[in-house]
Amino acid sequence: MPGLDDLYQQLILDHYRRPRHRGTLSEPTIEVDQQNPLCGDELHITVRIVDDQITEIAHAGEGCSISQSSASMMSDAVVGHSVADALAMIEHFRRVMHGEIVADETILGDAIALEGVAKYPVRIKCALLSWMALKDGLINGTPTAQEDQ
Amino acid sequence: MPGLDDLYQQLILDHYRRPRHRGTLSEPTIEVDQQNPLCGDELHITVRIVDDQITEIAHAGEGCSISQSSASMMSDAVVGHSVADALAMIEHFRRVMHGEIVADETILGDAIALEGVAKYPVRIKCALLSWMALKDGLINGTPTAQEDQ
Amino acid sequence: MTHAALINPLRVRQDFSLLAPTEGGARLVYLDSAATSQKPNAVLEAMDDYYRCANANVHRGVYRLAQEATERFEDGRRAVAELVAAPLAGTIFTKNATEAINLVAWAWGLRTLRPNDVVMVTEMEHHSGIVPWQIVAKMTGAEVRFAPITPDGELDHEWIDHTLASAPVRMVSIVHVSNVLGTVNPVADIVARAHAHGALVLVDASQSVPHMPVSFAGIGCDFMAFTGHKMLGPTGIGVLVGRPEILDGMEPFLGGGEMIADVRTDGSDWADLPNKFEAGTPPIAESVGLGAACIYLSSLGLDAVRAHEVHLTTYALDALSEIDGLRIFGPRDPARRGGALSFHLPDLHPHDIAQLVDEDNVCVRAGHHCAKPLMRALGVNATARASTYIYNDTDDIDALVTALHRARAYFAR
Amino acid sequence: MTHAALINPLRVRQDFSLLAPTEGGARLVYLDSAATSQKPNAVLEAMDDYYRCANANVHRGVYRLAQEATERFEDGRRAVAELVAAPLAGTIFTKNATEAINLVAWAWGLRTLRPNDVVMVTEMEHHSGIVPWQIVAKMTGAEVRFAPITPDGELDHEWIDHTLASAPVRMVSIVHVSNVLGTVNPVADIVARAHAHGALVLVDASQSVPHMPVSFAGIGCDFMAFTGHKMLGPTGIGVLVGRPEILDGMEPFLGGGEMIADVRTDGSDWADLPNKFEAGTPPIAESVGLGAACIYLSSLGLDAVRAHEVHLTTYALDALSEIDGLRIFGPRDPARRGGALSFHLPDLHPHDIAQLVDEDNVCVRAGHHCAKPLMRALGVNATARASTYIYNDTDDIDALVTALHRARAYFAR
Ligand SMILES: Cc1ncc(COP(=O)(O)O)c(C=O)c1O
Ligand SMILES: Cc1ncc(COP(=O)(O)O)c(C=O)c1O
Repeated sequence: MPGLDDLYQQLILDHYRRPRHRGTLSEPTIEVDQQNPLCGDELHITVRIVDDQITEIAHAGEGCSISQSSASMMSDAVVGHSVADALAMIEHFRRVMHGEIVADETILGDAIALEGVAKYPVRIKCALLSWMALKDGLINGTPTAQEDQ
Repeated sequence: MPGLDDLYQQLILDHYRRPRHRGTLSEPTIEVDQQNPLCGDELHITVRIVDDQITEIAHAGEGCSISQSSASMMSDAVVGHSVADALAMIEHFRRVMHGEIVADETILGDAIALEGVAKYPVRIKCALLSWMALKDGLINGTPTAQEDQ
Repeated sequence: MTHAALINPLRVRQDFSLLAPTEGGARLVYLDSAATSQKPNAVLEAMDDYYRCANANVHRGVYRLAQEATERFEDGRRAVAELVAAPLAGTIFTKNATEAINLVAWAWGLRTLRPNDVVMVTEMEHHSGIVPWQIVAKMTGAEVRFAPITPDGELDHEWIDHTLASAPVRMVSIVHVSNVLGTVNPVADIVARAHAHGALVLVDASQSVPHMPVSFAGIGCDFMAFTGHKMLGPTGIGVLVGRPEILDGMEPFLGGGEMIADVRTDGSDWADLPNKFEAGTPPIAESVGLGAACIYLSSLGLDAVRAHEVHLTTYALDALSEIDGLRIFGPRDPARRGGALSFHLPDLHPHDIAQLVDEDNVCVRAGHHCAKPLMRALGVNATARASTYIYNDTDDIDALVTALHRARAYFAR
Repeated sequence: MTHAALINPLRVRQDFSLLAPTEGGARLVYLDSAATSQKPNAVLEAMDDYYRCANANVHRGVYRLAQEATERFEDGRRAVAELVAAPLAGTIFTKNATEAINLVAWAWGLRTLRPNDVVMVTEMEHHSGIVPWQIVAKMTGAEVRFAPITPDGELDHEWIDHTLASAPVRMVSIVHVSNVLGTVNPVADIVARAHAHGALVLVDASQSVPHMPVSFAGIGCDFMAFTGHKMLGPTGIGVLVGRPEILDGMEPFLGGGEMIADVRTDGSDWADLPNKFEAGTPPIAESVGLGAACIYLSSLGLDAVRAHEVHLTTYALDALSEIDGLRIFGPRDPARRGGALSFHLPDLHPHDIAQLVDEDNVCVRAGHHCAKPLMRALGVNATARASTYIYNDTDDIDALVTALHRARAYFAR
């Protein structure tokens, strides 16, 4: 399906089939639940922060290939970074999804593979779900009902 | 305006310009106010009934040529008749207006001139206003908010 | 009216521009009519002709154009009332089925419900049959109780009878045909049981009126809601049918033009039915379009429409069952269900299914279908849903099956 | 945007099928645009194209057709928001202006008003700006007070200021341009005064948005309501603009699909703006049509539209004043009024006027124009009303004057 190869890149399918950082941390610093209002998918993110560094992160819950692989790539990207760096990455990713800027691989890592999602407006919410959950968690320590789009 | 000659018959204009039974009876047996919800015109009808006979009737208020002439013709038609006869006339007139039967001049008198109104759905309410007011008065002694159409 | 003729989808498709083959010969396999139907040319032409030849505001205009507009508008109402055997005075236009249910919740419920009164809904309701009651319950202190579903996607009738007998149920608000499970609920039967306990019944007929003969009088319910855009009609119009005796005793809902007999600075009087519940300029062109849709449906024959649905559903249940691991929700007997087929593939999320089969021009819906309590009861977040209508044929089902196989293969690459 | 070009009604009429001359050369003199406007081809074609090429339900569909439908639907919203300088998140589609005002009355008023709170309306409001407040006042114990009009058809601003200063006014609900008198109210000024006393302001812009540049931001009000069918758009759609901060803090109105973030059996969460206030399938094709109408209006230029209205009103005021005994209601200065011209002839009832001039293909409205409190203040039951728009020219006014003379002569026969 050549039309969809841009959306479903091998790297995405790979993260979907073998998600990194899958699970739930015990005694996390931050814990967030986020729902995709479009399809009802639920995501559970746990983060451990030590000295303002994200030392560990895990994601659980069900979702489509895009939301699951995105959670996996996001976790890969932010782990080991400071909270401020993670927030900057999230903002970068959000703007990429909204087609405002071109993705920077040095910032996003594998998540650069999600750039093609920007062309599928309905799926942007799927890709953003985990990033917005983390953002809420980092800022509020609590989830919000909706991603800010 | 040949198209309208059927609606605005000379007899109608005559009753409009020189309404019969215009005014308000003092100490009426029945008194009814009726409004035309289409245009806000208000009609005030007073009736005197003696031994089940309509001995006097009067109509006051503002209205269009159709509603005013109709009130005049209606008053002409029912005066001197029994309540039961008047109700039968009203029902006959109502059915004429709704195109269900052909008008009978022996029943309606001058009001037969209003037969052409049946072709103008919006004006039917105007023609019926006084008749429905009288009907309400005869049945309830009180007005209702709307004519039953 | 019985119609010997069956539906000929090939013939029917000629009336739908969107379903015509493209130059390359591809055509859209539209399997999302439970979300909204496509519109036949007759409906679009009726609306266009209204705007081009008869457009004026209705009800009060003396001039001929306004009379013509009023007649076409009211003809639409008559066609709707005839289609579902509803009293004309109780046939009220709303903007969609959702407003129709809200009208009852706000105009009847808010002024009638008392603390601890019970409104019974079901786990298989569309959100539009749930949220209005939750809002009004919160304001009145009433309670919303959900009739559970059985594992095979039917209502738990024992629970219903037990609750009717033991709780102060004032209203039963229930879907006729589920937009997710396809379940056809025995509404006439439920009405009789609810009435025996003094409860009113609102039937959400959004998924039944387009697809089968439905009689308001026959069901015997107090209110019935449905929506224009799912029954070949335009967006922007829905219908509430109510028993005139009940509507007459109710306070109005929206206030404004058209619904009044008199407005004074110290208060107002209401117009007669149905205008009392139609505030403001009504959906005029939409009534004209919906009227044309009703006539189109009647000319096909609702019995034939339903027979076609059963035929396609039978075929689809068989064809989909062949797919490895595919799970179908709802009743197995095609005679007991409507045309909405929800399913799950173990290795493909509904979103990905919908995205991938779209590549083969197959349109199916993915998500919670505005039925989250049902999703929870089924233990899933979302399903994929294929739903058929008069323009679909077995080729369309085959196309879906092929596309599902291709989607699987693609993801396994 | 300023447009040097004036409106050329002859050119404009080519876009309106209903206004084309018949074979005999006669044409419709449509002077009832205050009731509803005619629709340009561009609007009808946009809707038709939507149904024929992009029809699907919006928001949740993954497949491309549903995305296309969603885009066209949201493009309509964007066009509306741009036209009136409104925040996109606060631009809510309703079924008409009446529902828009009711939304505020029920969602804000019912949950906020307390006994003895005052809602200020005016004697020149349309019923849609009165009855919703009366209904909600009755339920909350609040009071509706009517700002009186002066003999020349302006608002009594002293009364307004005195009441704002002395009574607990929580809401001022006020018409921008009167549909009977034509009066253009100084709404930005009233907003400033009301805000100074802590009252919110809803502006009914049903008769202004179609006819002149209107800026939600510029007026500074909290809510603004208008309606699609009077501004070249279709029936079945209206608009409520609200300040997002206020809308965010409000409980929802209609409940159902689209307006939720989550629905549970024990309660629900609401979606973000504007969806929170748009329950059920929205008026999709109608948004497409209204968007096309906004673009059509912008391309003419609202300044030019307004200049044309002032030009025609000036001409009409002069021409009608020539008629013996004719009484015109509302301000005399064309710069201070809109295009609705209500009048009385001593010897001809409005109903008869409308009937008789229709014989000459002139469409005017007769009645109380959904403004009975105003009729009482003016001391009449009904008026005849001629109202102009972009497709009218001075020939149309001449046709009206000639028809009025003929009507008089006919009745004197
Ligand atoms: C000033 C005013 N407000 C409100 C309305 C109501 O508009 P709608 O009937 O489209 O709701 C109208 C139109 O009749 C109007 O002129
Ligand atoms: C069963 C059921 N009820 C109600 C609705 C709501 O219809 P609408 O969105 O037109 O108000 C739908 C459609 O989504 C439905 O399937």
